[in-house]
Amino acid sequence: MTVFEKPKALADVPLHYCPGCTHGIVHRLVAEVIDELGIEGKTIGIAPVGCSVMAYNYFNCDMIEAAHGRAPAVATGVKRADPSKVVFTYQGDGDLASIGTAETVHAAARNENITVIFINNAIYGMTGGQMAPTSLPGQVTQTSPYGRDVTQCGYPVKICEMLSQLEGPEYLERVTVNSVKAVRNAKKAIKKAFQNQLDGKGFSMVEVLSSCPTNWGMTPQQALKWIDDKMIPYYPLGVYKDRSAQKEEKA
Amino acid sequence: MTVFEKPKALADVPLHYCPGCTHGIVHRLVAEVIDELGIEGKTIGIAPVGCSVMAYNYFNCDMIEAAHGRAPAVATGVKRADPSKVVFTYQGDGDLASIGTAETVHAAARNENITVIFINNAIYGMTGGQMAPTSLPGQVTQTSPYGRDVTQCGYPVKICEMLSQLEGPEYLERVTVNSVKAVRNAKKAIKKAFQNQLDGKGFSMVEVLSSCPTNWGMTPQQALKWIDDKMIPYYPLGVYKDRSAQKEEKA
Amino acid sequence: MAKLTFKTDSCKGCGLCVDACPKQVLVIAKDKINKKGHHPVEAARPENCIACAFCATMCPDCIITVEK
Amino acid sequence: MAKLTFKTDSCKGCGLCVDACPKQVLVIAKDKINKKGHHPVEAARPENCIACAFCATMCPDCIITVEK
Amino acid sequence: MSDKVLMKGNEAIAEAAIIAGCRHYFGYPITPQTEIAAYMAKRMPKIGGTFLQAESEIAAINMVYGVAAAGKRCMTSSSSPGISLKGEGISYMAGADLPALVVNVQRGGPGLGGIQPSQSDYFQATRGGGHGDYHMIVLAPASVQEMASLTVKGFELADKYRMTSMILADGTMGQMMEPVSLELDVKEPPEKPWATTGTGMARPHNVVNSLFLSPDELERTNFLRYERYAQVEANETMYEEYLMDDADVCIAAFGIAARVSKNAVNAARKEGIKAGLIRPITLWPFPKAAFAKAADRVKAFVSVELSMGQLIEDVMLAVNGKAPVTLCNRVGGMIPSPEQVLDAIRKAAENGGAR
Amino acid sequence: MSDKVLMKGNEAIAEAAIIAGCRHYFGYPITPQTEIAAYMAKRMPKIGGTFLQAESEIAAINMVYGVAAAGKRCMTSSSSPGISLKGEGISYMAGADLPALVVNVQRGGPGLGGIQPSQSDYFQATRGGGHGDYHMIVLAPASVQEMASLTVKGFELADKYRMTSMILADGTMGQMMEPVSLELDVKEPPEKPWATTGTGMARPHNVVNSLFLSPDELERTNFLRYERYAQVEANETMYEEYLMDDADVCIAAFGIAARVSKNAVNAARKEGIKAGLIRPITLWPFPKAAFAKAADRVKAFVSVELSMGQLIEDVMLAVNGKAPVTLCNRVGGMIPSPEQVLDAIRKAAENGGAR
Amino acid sequence: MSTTEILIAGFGGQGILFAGKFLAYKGLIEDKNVSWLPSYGPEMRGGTASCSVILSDAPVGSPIVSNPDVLIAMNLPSLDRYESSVVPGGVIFTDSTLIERSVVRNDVKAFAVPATRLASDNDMPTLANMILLGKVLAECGGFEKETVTAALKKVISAKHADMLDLNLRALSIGAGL
Amino acid sequence: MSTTEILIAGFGGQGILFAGKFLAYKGLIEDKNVSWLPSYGPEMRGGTASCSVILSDAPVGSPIVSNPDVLIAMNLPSLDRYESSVVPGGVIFTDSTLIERSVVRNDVKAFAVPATRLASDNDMPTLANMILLGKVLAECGGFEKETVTAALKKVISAKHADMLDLNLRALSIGAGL
Ligand SMILES: Cc1ncc(C[n+]2csc(CCOP(=O)(O)OP(=O)(O)O)c2C)c(N)n1
Ligand SMILES: Cc1ncc(C[n+]2csc(CCOP(=O)(O)OP(=O)(O)O)c2C)c(N)n1
Ligand code: SF4
Ligand code: SF4
Ligand code: SF4
Ligand code: SF4
Ligand code: SF4
Ligand code: SF4
Ligand SMILES: [Mg+2]
Ligand SMILES: [Mg+2]
Repeated sequence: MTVFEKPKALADVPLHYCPGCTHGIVHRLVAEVIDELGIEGKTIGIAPVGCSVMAYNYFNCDMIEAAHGRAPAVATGVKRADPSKVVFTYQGDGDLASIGTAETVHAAARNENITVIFINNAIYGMTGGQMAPTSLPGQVTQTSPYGRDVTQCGYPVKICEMLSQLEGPEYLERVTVNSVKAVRNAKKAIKKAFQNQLDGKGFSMVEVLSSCPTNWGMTPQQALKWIDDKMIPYYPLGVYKDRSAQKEEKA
Repeated sequence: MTVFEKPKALADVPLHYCPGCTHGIVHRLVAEVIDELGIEGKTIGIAPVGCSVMAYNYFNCDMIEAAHGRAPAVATGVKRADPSKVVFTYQGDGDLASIGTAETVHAAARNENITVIFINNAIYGMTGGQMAPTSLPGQVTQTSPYGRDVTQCGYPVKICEMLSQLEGPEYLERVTVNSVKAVRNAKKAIKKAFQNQLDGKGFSMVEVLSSCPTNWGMTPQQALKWIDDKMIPYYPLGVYKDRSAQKEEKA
Repeated sequence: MAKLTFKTDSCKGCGLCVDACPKQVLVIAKDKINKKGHHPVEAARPENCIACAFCATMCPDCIITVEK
Repeated sequence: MAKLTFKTDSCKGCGLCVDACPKQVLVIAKDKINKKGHHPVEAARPENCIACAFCATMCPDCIITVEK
Repeated sequence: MSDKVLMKGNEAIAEAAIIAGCRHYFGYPITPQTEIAAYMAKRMPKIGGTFLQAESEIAAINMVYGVAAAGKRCMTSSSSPGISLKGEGISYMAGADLPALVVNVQRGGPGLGGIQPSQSDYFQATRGGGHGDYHMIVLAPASVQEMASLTVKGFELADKYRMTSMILADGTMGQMMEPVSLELDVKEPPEKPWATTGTGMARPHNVVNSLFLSPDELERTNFLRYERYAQVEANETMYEEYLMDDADVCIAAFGIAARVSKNAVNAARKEGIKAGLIRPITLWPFPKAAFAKAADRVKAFVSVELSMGQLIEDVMLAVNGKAPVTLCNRVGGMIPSPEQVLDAIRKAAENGGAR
Repeated sequence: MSDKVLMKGNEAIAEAAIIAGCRHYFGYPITPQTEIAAYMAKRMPKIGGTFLQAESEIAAINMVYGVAAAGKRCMTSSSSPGISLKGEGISYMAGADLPALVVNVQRGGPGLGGIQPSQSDYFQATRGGGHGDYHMIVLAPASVQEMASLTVKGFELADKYRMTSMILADGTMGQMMEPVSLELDVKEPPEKPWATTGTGMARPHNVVNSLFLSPDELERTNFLRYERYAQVEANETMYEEYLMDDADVCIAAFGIAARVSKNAVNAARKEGIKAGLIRPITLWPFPKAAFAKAADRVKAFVSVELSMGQLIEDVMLAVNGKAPVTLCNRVGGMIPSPEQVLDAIRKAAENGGAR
Repeated sequence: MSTTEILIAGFGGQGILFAGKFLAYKGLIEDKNVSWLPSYGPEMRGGTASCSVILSDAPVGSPIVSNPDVLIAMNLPSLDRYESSVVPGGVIFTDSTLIERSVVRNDVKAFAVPATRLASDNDMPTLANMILLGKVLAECGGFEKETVTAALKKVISAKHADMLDLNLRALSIGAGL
Repeated sequence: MSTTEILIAGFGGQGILFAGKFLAYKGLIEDKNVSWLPSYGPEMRGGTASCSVILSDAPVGSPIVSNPDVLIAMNLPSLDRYESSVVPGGVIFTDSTLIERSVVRNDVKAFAVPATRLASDNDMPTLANMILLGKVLAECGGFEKETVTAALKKVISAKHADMLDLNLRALSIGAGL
C-alpha cells in the first residue's frame, strides 16, 4: 500500500527551487488538495513573478503566468470568464504584499471567489534577496544591509490582519510548513480555501510562512527554526477571518 | 472684532466646487490649521486627481499636482527631500482607496511622516459619478446603475479600519463635516494630524465623510442628511488608531 | 453688534449657511442673481445675528465674514 | 514491511527528511553525488522505517515514496 | 428614414463590442470615455455579461489578460494616462499572444494634460508604450459608424492573429453623435485550443506565458511573432483614399484630423490645387505601400495631426525622401481648422512646385 | 597603474549618481539592475542620503516626482517591465517639466520575457512609453566609463533643460566590469526657483503641475516645451564616429551592439571593405545630422541592434532614402556576433556597390 | 447639395445638448447626413455648454462648427463669443429674455425670441430651448408635424414619454411667433 | 598590440567570477585595457557560471568572449560546451579532479591540473580556482609577485584581508606545478 507518493496534479519534473526551500512543500500540498477534490481538470492556476514564476510548469492543471503582483486581477478575469472553474493564485510576498497590494486588497474586498496561496518568506527570493514588505525589523537583506530600519523603511505589512478588517473576504488563515504537524495543518487550510471556492463562498487566502534558506543565508534546517523563532512571534498563526464560521456562530 | 473670516492660507479665488459641496469646508479647515500652526511658509501640499485636483490653486502654500492615486508616493519624495517641511496630501476616495491603494497602504506601513486628508464622498465626483470603492451597498451610480451589487462589485473598503491593523501609522481618525459640531471636530482631528507631523510622530490620516450633492442627485441639505443617515452607520466616526495615546495609556 | 459681510459674487446659493443659522438671519435671495448665475445669500434679519459664525462654519466657499 | 523509494537523481540533499524521521532511518550520502551535483539522501537503516511518511511530508521535492 | 440610430462614438464602441460577442468589460473611469463604461454597466447585467469597474487601469488590463487567456472576447477602455498605466499589461498580452480589444479615446497630454481631443498617443500605440518588440493592431475610426465597425473588426483581427487590437480614437470621436447602422459583420471567433479553460483531464495542460529564460527560445518566440505580424501587414492594412487619382498634394491624416482635412481638400480643389487625402484606417499596420505608391507622383505631403508630429514619421518612412513632407498640427485639445489645413496645402503646393 | 577602479556598470551608475550629488534613490528590485539598489542601500545611509525601496515601480517614479518637484537631484532605476510601469509617471514628469534620472537596464521582452540583454525598449525610450507629446534625453552608454560619465551628464542636462534623462543600457552594460575613472566632471545644479520648497512667506506659492484644462493653454505649454527640445537637439546631440572618414558602409549601433560592431568594422577593414560606425550616444536627440551627412557619401547603412528593428527607423529618417539601410539583429537576450555583423557589412557592401 | 451648420450655445442646464440632438434626429429622419458634437468640460463643473450640429446632403466632413449658418444663443456670453463667427448671410436666434442687447452684425438675419419668459408664462420653465427651436424651424423651414414628432420621440426617453406633448407645444409656440 | 580573451567556466560556487575579477584587476594594474563579463541567470538558481575576461593593449571592443584564447574549465559540462570554441593555438586548463576526460583537440595546448584535490590536500578547499589560476599565470606569463599581490588586494574585500596569504599560497601551488 502506498502511504505517500507524489500527487498527480504535480508534474513529474524536478522543481528548480533551492535545496530545502519550502516552496516545494506548498506546491505539493496544493497538488494534493487538487487531487483529493478531484478538480484538476477544471482548475486554472495563476503563477506570479517570483521564485515560483515557473509554477506553470509544475502543476498539471491549466496555468497562466501573470505580471508581477497582478495575479488576483488575472484570476478575477479567469473566474469571471467561467465561474464554474476553480481558480487559484500562488504568490510571494513581494508579489502579493508590495507591488500587488491594490490587486490583493480589492480582490478581497470584492470577495472574488478565488483561492489565494500566499508565500510569505520575508524576502524577495527570485531577485536575490531584497527586503520584502514582510521582512522583519532588523532583518538584513540586500537592500537593508544594516538590518531593516523601521524608521526608514517602515514596519512589516501583516496581510491577514489587514485584510481581516474588510467586509469582503471569506476566509483568511496563516499557517506554516516548518514541521510535519505544521504541514498537515497547512494542508487543511489549503483544502478549506479550495472547498470554499467550490461552495461559492468567496475569497479565501492561506498565508504560508515559508523558508528561503538561500537568501536568509541559512541551512534549510536553520531556516525552519528561524520561522519558529522569529517569524511566528511576529506573524502569529491562526484563522484571521472565517465568515461562514462567524455566521454559524451567530446563528 | 472679527469672529470669522477666510483663513490666510486659502487663496482669495472662487472655488470651482459645486454649490454646497463640502470639499470647500475641508479646504478651509486645512487652511485654518495651517494658519494656526503658522506653517504656511514651510508647507507643501499634494493635490490629487479628482474634484480637488485644482486644490493647487486654492492653498497659498507651495503645491504639487500628483498623478491619480500617487499623492502618498509624491509626498514621500517631498518629505524625504526635506524632512523639516510639512507635507500633506488631499485625496478623494477613488484616488486614495482605489487606484492608490498600494501607495496608501505602504505610506502608512512606513509611518511616513506626512498628513493625509482623505475625502470619502462615496463616489467619483470629478468624472461624473461612478462607483467608488467606498460607495455604499445598493448605492446607484453611473457604473452601478442598478445599485451597488455586492455580489458583483464587492463590499466597500473601510480604509481607517484596514490601516488600523498595520503597525505603521500613527494616527487614523474618521470625521465628517455635515454640521457645525462635526466641522469643529473635524478641525481638531486635522490639527492633530498636522501637529503629529511637526512632532515627528508619523503617518496621520483624517478621513472626512464628505458630500457630493451633484452626483448623489440631492440638494446640499439632503446630502448632509444622507451622511448622517447612510454613511455614518456604515463608516462609524472615531479614532481608529492613535499610537502615542496608546503608548501613554500603557505607560 | 454683530456684522455680517458677504462676498456675494462668489456665493453659490447652496443654502448651507441658512440652515446652520440658529437665528434665521439668512435667506437665499430668490430674486437676485449674481455673476455666476446663482441666487446669493443675504441677511434678512441681520439684527437677530448673535455672531455665532455657525453660518460661516458651514459655508464651503468662505463667503461670510462675521464681526462683533 | 515499509518500503522507501527515492528519486535519487532529483534529490537536493537538503536533509529536511533526515531531520523529520523519528527513526533515524535516513542520512545524506556524503560520498555520493547525483547528476545535479548534490549529495542525495539514502536509507541507512531501512529496517527501522515505520512508514510514517514524515520524511516525505517534509521533502520539498517529492523524492520519497513510502509504501507499506 | 434609415434603420440608423444616432449614437455617441463611445456608445457605438460599447454596443458594437456587445454585438461582436464581447461579454467581459473591465475599466476604470476617465474622461472622455466614461460613456463606454456607463453603457456597459447598464447592458452587461441584462445579457449575462460582466461589467466590472476595476480598482485601476492596471487591474483592468490584467483582468482582460485573464479573460483572454480563458479564451473569451473581452475589452477595456481608457484615455491617455490610463493607457500609459496599461503599458506593462499590453506588453504581457503581446508576449503571451493574447487577443483582446483596448480602446484609447485620447486626450491632451503629457501628464494630466487636459480632457480635450488629441492624437498624441500615436507613437505609444504604434511603437509600443510597453517594453520589448511587439505591435498591436491599431485602428483609427473617423466616424461613429467606424467606431462601431472597427470595434467588430478589432475583435475579429485580434482573434485571427492572437494579437491585441487597439481602437485609437480621440475625444471628438468619442463624444460626437452620428447615425450608425448596427448591422455589423460579425465573424464567429475561431477555436482557441490554447486557452486555459481547464484540461478536463482530456489534454495536456495549457500554459499562457511570456517568460522564456533561455534567450534563444525567447528569440524564437519573437521571430515567430514577427512572422505573424508580417502576415497582418500583408493582409490587413486598411486605408481610404480621397481624390488621390490626380493629386499633387497628399494629406495624411486619420480620425478627426482626416475629417477636417477633407473639408480642406475640397476647398483646395475649388482653388485649383489638386489635393487628395490618404487616411490610414490601420495605423499599424501602416499603409506604407499606399504612400510609397503615391510618392511616385505626388509632389508634396502634408501630415495633419493633433500632435507634435508623430504620424509624420510613418509618412516619411513610407515616402522615403521622394517628396517633402510637412507638418500641420494643433495640440493640447486644439483641432486644426480647415483653413489652417488649406493653408498648409497651399504652401506645400507652392514648395512642391505643384503650383 | 591608473587611478581607475574595476566596477560593474550598474555600480558605476550608482557611484556616479552619488558623485553627481544625487542623494535620493527610489527603486524596486528587478534583474539585471539590482546592483544599483544594493549599492545605494549600502552607501546612502552613510552619506545622509535616502535609499528607499518603493512598494512598486509606480511608487518609485512618483517619489522621484516628489523629490524633483522639491528641487533635488534624484533617480530611479529599473529594467524593461518596470519601466513600462513608470510610463505614466514619466509623462507626468515631462508635463510638469521636472528633472530627474531614470535608468533602464534593458532585458528581453515583451512581457516577462527574459533577463538577458536587450535593446528593445528603444522606441519606448525615444518615442515615449507614456502618453502625449514629450521626450526624454536618452543616453546610451557603451562602456562602464560611460555608465558613469553619462549618469553625471544625465543629471546635468536634466537640470539644465528641466527634462527627465534616461540612461538606456542593457544587461551587458549593467553586469560587465571595466576600469572606471571616477574623476567625473560634475556641474553644480542650477538654481531652481520653481521648486516647491515652501514659500517661506517670501514669494508667491510655486505650483508643480501638468494640468491645463483650457486647450490653448495646454497647447502653449506643449509648444514652449518643444522649443526647449529644439535647443537640446541643437546643443546636446552626442555621437561617436569610428573610421567614418572614408567609409562606404556605415554601421549604426549603440551600447553593446556598437562594441560588437567595432570588432566587425575592424574585421571588414582587414578584408578591404571600408566600413565605419556611427554610434549615437544620445538616442534622443538623435544624431540625425551626422547620419544625413554620412548619407551623402556612404553607399549602405547597417543598423545593428538587439531588437526587431527600432533604431533603424531613426537611421532611415535621417538617411531619407539616400542609401539603403538594412537590419542586422538578434533579440530575446541574444547578441549579434562580430561574424554576423561582418556578414551584414559584406552584404551591404555588395548591394550598395561598395565592392 | 446643401449643408447647414448650426451652433447652439448657452448655460449648462438650458437644454442645449437636447436641442441639438432633436435637430440631429430630425435631420436623420429626413434622410440627411447629420453630426452632433457637444463641447465637454471637466464633468460636473456647470458653466457654459454648446453643441455643433451639421445637417447635409453630402457626408459630413469635420463635425466642428466654427462658422455657423445658424447660431442659437441662449445667453449673453454665447452671443458675445460666437456672433462674429456666423457666416455672412447666416441667421442668429437669441433668447431675448436673457440677452438684453441685440445682434450688432448687419450681414446676418437676427431673431430675438423672449423664450425664457414665454416658457415660464406657459408653465414649461425648462422648455425655453424648444420654444426657440420652434422659431428656428419656422424661419429656416422644416416644421412638419410628422418629422418633428418622430424626432421628439427619438430624443425623449421612454421614461419621460409624457413630455412629448409639452415639447410639441413649446415648438409650436416658438413657431407661431 | 596583443589581446587575450579568457573564458572561465564551472559550477556556481567554484569561484569562477572571483577568478575572473582577479585576472581583470591584474590586467588593470599592468595598465592593460580589461573587461570582465559574467553570465547571469535568474538569481539564486545555482547551476553553471562563466565569465569572460579580456586583456588587451587596445581598447576592448565586444566584452563577450566567444572564441577564447584561454579556456579555464572547472567542470565537465564547461569543457564539453566550450572546448570547440577555443581558437586554434589557444590553451585549455582543466581541473582534472572533476574532469576525467582529457582535451580532445590537438590544435590547442592543454593543461590538466588536479586543482580540487590539491586544494583539499592543502587545506584550502575553496581555492581550487586560484590553484588553477596559478598554473595559468605560470604558463601564459604574468606571475610577478608584486602585481599578483596588488591584484589580490583589490579583489579580496577588507573584511577578508586574512585570506590574502592563503590565496597567494594557492596561486604559488598552481604556479609551481
Ligand atoms: C514589474 C516587475 N517588477 C519587478 C520584477 C522583478 N521581480 C521578479 S520576482 C520579484 C520579487 C519576488 O519576491 P516574492 O514575490 O517575495 O517571491 P519569492 O521569490 O520570494 O518567492 C521581483 C521584484 C518584475 N519581474 N516585474
Ligand atoms: C490614471 C488615471 N485614471 C483615471 C483618471 C480619471 N479620473 C479623474 S478624477 C477620478 C476619480 C475621482 O474620484 P475621487 O478620487 O473619489 O475624487 P472626487 O472627485 O470624488 O473628489 C478619475 C478616475 C485619471 N485622471 N488618471
Ligand atoms: S531563492 Fe529562496 S525562495 Fe527562492 S527558491 Fe531559493 S530558497 Fe526558495
Ligand atoms: S462633483 Fe461632487 S465632489 Fe465634485 S465638486 Fe461637485 S459636489 Fe463636490
Ligand atoms: S453669525 Fe450666527 S446668528 Fe449670525 S447669521 Fe451667522 S449663523 Fe446666524
Ligand atoms: S453657504 Fe456660502 S455659498 Fe452657500 S449660500 Fe451660504 S454663503 Fe452662499
Ligand atoms: S517513513 Fe517515517 S520512519 Fe520511514 S524513513 Fe520516512 S520518516 Fe523515517
Ligand atoms: S528532503 Fe527531499 S530533497 Fe531533501 S534530502 Fe530529503 S529526499 Fe532529498
Ligand atoms: Mg518572497
Ligand atoms: Mg470621491
